[in-house]
Amino acid sequence: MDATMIRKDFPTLERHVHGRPLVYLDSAATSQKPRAVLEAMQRYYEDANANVHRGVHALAEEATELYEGARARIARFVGADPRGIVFTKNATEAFNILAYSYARHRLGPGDVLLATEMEHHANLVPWQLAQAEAGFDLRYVPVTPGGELDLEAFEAEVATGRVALFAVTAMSNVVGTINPVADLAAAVKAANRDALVVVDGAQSVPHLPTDLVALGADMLCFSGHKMLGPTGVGVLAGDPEILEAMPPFLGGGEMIANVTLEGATFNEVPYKFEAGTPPVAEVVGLGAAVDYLERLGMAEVRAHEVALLEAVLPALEGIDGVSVHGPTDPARRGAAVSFAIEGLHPHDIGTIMDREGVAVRAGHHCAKPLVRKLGSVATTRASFYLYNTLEEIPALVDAVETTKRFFDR
Amino acid sequence: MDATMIRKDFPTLERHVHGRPLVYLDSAATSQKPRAVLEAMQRYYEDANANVHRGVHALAEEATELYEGARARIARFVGADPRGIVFTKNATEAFNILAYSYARHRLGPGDVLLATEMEHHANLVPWQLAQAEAGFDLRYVPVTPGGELDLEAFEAEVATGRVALFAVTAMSNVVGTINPVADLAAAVKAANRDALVVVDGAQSVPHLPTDLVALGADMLCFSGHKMLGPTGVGVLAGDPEILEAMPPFLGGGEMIANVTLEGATFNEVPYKFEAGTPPVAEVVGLGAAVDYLERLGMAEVRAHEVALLEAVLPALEGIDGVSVHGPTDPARRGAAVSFAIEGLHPHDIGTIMDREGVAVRAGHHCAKPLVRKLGSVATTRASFYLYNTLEEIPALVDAVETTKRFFDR
Amino acid sequence: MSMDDLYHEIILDHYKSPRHRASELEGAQVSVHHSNPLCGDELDLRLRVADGAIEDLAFDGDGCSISMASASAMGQAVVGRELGDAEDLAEAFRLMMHGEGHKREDDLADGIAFEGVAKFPVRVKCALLGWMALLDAIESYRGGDGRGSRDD
Amino acid sequence: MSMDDLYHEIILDHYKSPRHRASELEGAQVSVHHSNPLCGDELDLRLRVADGAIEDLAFDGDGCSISMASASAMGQAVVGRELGDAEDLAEAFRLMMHGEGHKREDDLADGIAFEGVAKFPVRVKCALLGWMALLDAIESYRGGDGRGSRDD
Ligand SMILES: Cc1ncc(COP(=O)(O)O)c(C=O)c1O
Ligand SMILES: Cc1ncc(COP(=O)(O)O)c(C=O)c1O
Repeated sequence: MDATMIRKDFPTLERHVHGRPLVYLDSAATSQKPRAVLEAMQRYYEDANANVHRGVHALAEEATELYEGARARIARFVGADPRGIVFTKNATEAFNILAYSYARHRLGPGDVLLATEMEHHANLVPWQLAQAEAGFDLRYVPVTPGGELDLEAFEAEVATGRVALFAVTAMSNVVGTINPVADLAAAVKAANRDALVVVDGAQSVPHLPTDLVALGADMLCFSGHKMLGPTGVGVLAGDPEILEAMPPFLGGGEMIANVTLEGATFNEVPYKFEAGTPPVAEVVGLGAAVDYLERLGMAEVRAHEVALLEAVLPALEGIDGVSVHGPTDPARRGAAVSFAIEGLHPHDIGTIMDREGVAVRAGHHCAKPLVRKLGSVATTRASFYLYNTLEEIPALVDAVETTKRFFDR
Repeated sequence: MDATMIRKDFPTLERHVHGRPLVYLDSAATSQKPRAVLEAMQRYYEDANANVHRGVHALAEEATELYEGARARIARFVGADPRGIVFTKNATEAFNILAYSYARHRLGPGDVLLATEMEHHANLVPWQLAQAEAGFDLRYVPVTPGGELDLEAFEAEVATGRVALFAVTAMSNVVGTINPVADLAAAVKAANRDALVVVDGAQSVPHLPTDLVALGADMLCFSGHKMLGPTGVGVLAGDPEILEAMPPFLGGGEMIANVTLEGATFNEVPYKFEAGTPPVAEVVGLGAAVDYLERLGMAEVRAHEVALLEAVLPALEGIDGVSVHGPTDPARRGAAVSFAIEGLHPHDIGTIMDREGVAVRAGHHCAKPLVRKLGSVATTRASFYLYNTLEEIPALVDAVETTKRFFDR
Repeated sequence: MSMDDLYHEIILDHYKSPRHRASELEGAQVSVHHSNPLCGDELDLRLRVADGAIEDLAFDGDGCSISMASASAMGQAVVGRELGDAEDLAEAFRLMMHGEGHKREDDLADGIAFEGVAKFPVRVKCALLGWMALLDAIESYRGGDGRGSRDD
Repeated sequence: MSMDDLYHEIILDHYKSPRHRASELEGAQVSVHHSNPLCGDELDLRLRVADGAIEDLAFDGDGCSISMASASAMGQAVVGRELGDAEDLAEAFRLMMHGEGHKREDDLADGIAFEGVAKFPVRVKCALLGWMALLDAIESYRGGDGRGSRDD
């Protein structure tokens, strides 16, 4: 995989900011989009644009084929049954479907919903809102100072036999940690036969080869915009039989079988959970993104990021006063790299680095409990993707040095 | 307004289907998109693409400005406070926010939720699902054989003083009827002081000048894709104070103020209802769509559609065996025109007309109760928009004639 | 792909002069209601079973020419058949509709005229409506509940 | 628009040597906690009011240089002022941050150094954090509940 060649597919990467070439290190927030994705959407709008599923005319048929064709390819990309691919507006909505249509109905007092301290708010707040109504116990696997799950504490929780739902991220968006999801899922199921395993794939699906079965996940939530796709589309991928047994969430067109004034019966999955006009162009775009990633090969993408990590981790640690959060072994982590500069606040760091053309993110990264656990209210995060090159690492290091100098005045 | 010139802005309208120039008469399902909208999104992706609100770097700032700038323009377009503009994935999600965060919490046994028989499933099913949990009475204003609301029955319902929520469409997507929303809203409020008036603007906002205050609506739901905008974005426009008082719906990032492991506090509106990464590019596209519509002027758009109706209604009625559903006076209706051909089923009609290049929709149009009330299980619907011309009407008439001949063999 | 592939003469004939179309069936043990959620087509099917075979059936409904004609042709093809045999024939029809093979062409009788529908994906559900109702009716009969309702 | 517009020397000075920064304030009648939900900045503010004026205040928190320096400069500007006057000054600062005017420049004292922050929209909330906490604290004092917590 040649990242220098790949960059040519991404118009945004040609940009300059504040007079300097853009070094985009914020892909964990959202990735840039290759031309192939933009063109697929453009073509859809210019050629086939029509509402799906309900039309007998040519455009409606073409739109439906494009939409359902993308569903099939996205399903294959994560090893799921197309009937178990529900398109949502983002990963967050996917978690909320599970919180409203599963947790609220199936969990109650005495049940434990086990999450972890490492989770993004999308994999925390929906459960908290459900808990307030359904009254189950919400418990958390603690995170070690090294940014990994405390496996002993996990085992103790699992051993109670009360875990009815286990929610865990496959990869931390703050500290990069790759969790041993398959092992965790197996341990949960061994001691809690009917527990639902929900995996947050928002960071892992864009960066690692993913197979639902190999993960041992019943449900996997992810977003299009972090994996070269457009905004406005996310995915709930899961076991269609479990989805079929769940009551509906959003009501409206498309998700019904029949409607009378008295009530409605519901369509089969995945349509039951796709109320209203779906994000047709966005799904087509995500289909093109998946094609792009498959052409490169997810194993290659991962190898490229490991190579970047092998260079960037020592480079950052080598700067006086800088420390990196999370696992130090590239094999155990993804390319979201949070770091601290002694005495400086991430918000200030982000602003100065931006002036140097280096786009990093500063803040709590929607994972306040984790960041607090790291002993802070914010971190500075540089996150890499397939279009980042080894040549950009010196720019990152220089920007950090400049920032330090600026505040040392 | 010169529709022939306007057509040049819409690439899809240059298409041929089955060897004939496309006559697109399915805008009530989804509209075509002008180049200006596609280009605004393209530009966003190529230039400013970044996640909004949380970044200190240049791209994130630009993306945030584009997103919030579009919010302000869309607010102005419907006469709303920007704080009362919540971006959703479609109109359907907007209704569901109200069903989950208002109806379920504020309505109970003894309260009446008054809807009408004319509603789209998006303005029916969410209330039915809420009713099953909250136990209020769900009642309907009947529709007359002429496709209008039965105002006497409406008044009787309103007079009970038990109406806690009134949900009505401003324009029917099946029979085109324009309802006297301002009068209805005033009548509801006069007899039911705290009632919430919810207006379905999915068909009216694209076709009529809209002002939230003039409508007397507390809440207005509409979709981007029917008003020249992209798929993947809808709007809940309403009174920010009412929204502020509602509990949150979807949980996740962006909608929180603070999150601990024990629970969360929530952001102010509109952010409280915008969980997760929003449809940034789609909102930017919808902003461009609104600019396009404002440049033309909504009064002009409406006048153009009235002119089309003045030609198409008599043209269809003039064909032997054809009858048009709904109001016959163009002043009382929009340009969604459902018609029947004696002895023929809409599905068959749609298929043959498609072969003639004329794209119409056949089915229940997600308004089964209304279509059933019209004495059928389906209608054929030709729906017009600003890019349709008087010259296309003969093509519609010819296609209807051809269809009749085909089945008269 | 012409209109005549879809609207084969035989189909139009069944549409205009449907066989086995009636709102009642004397001695029917089972009655099911199916509908197509996308286009709103509705169909009722009644079955009278004797000695493990379909002695007679009647359908009624509101739907397009394809769905009504297909139900009519189906009636002709399955009356007299044993339940298991009728199920097998329904599967043969389904495969044909999905372009996945041509089995038991002779047994399908006029049903074979629907072959061209496979080229019109949005109409495949129409052609299948009656056959899906049949499968459901047979299952209901076996289950002994005698009533069924499904939206395909 | 240079970095020095944002990080004015006076700001960096307040950041490095904050005034009125302490985790306690003797005799404080009111204490509020504010945070910025977007970046996570947190700030505690304590007020001691006497004769309708701010006799002393103390802030503490975890935040960027802009938010901490602004709270520090605010302390200098408002200690000794009557409550209504301090509120008016807060409004003057808010207007300056939104580029909507320059009022009471002299009274803002070092606060004037934050003028350039207006050009960095994402940092405006940082500069306002302390002032918003102040308004809230005054309101709490008047309401008499003595405790407040808000996320700006
Ligand atoms: C009147 C009316 N209401 C609501 C909707 C739902 O819109 P959407 O499918 O975009 O959510 C539609 C369109 O399908 C409509 O025509
Ligand atoms: C780990 C993780 N989970 C969930 C999400 C939520 O994704 P979205 O905002 O697209 O819904 C994100 C990204 O923000 C994430 O990084």
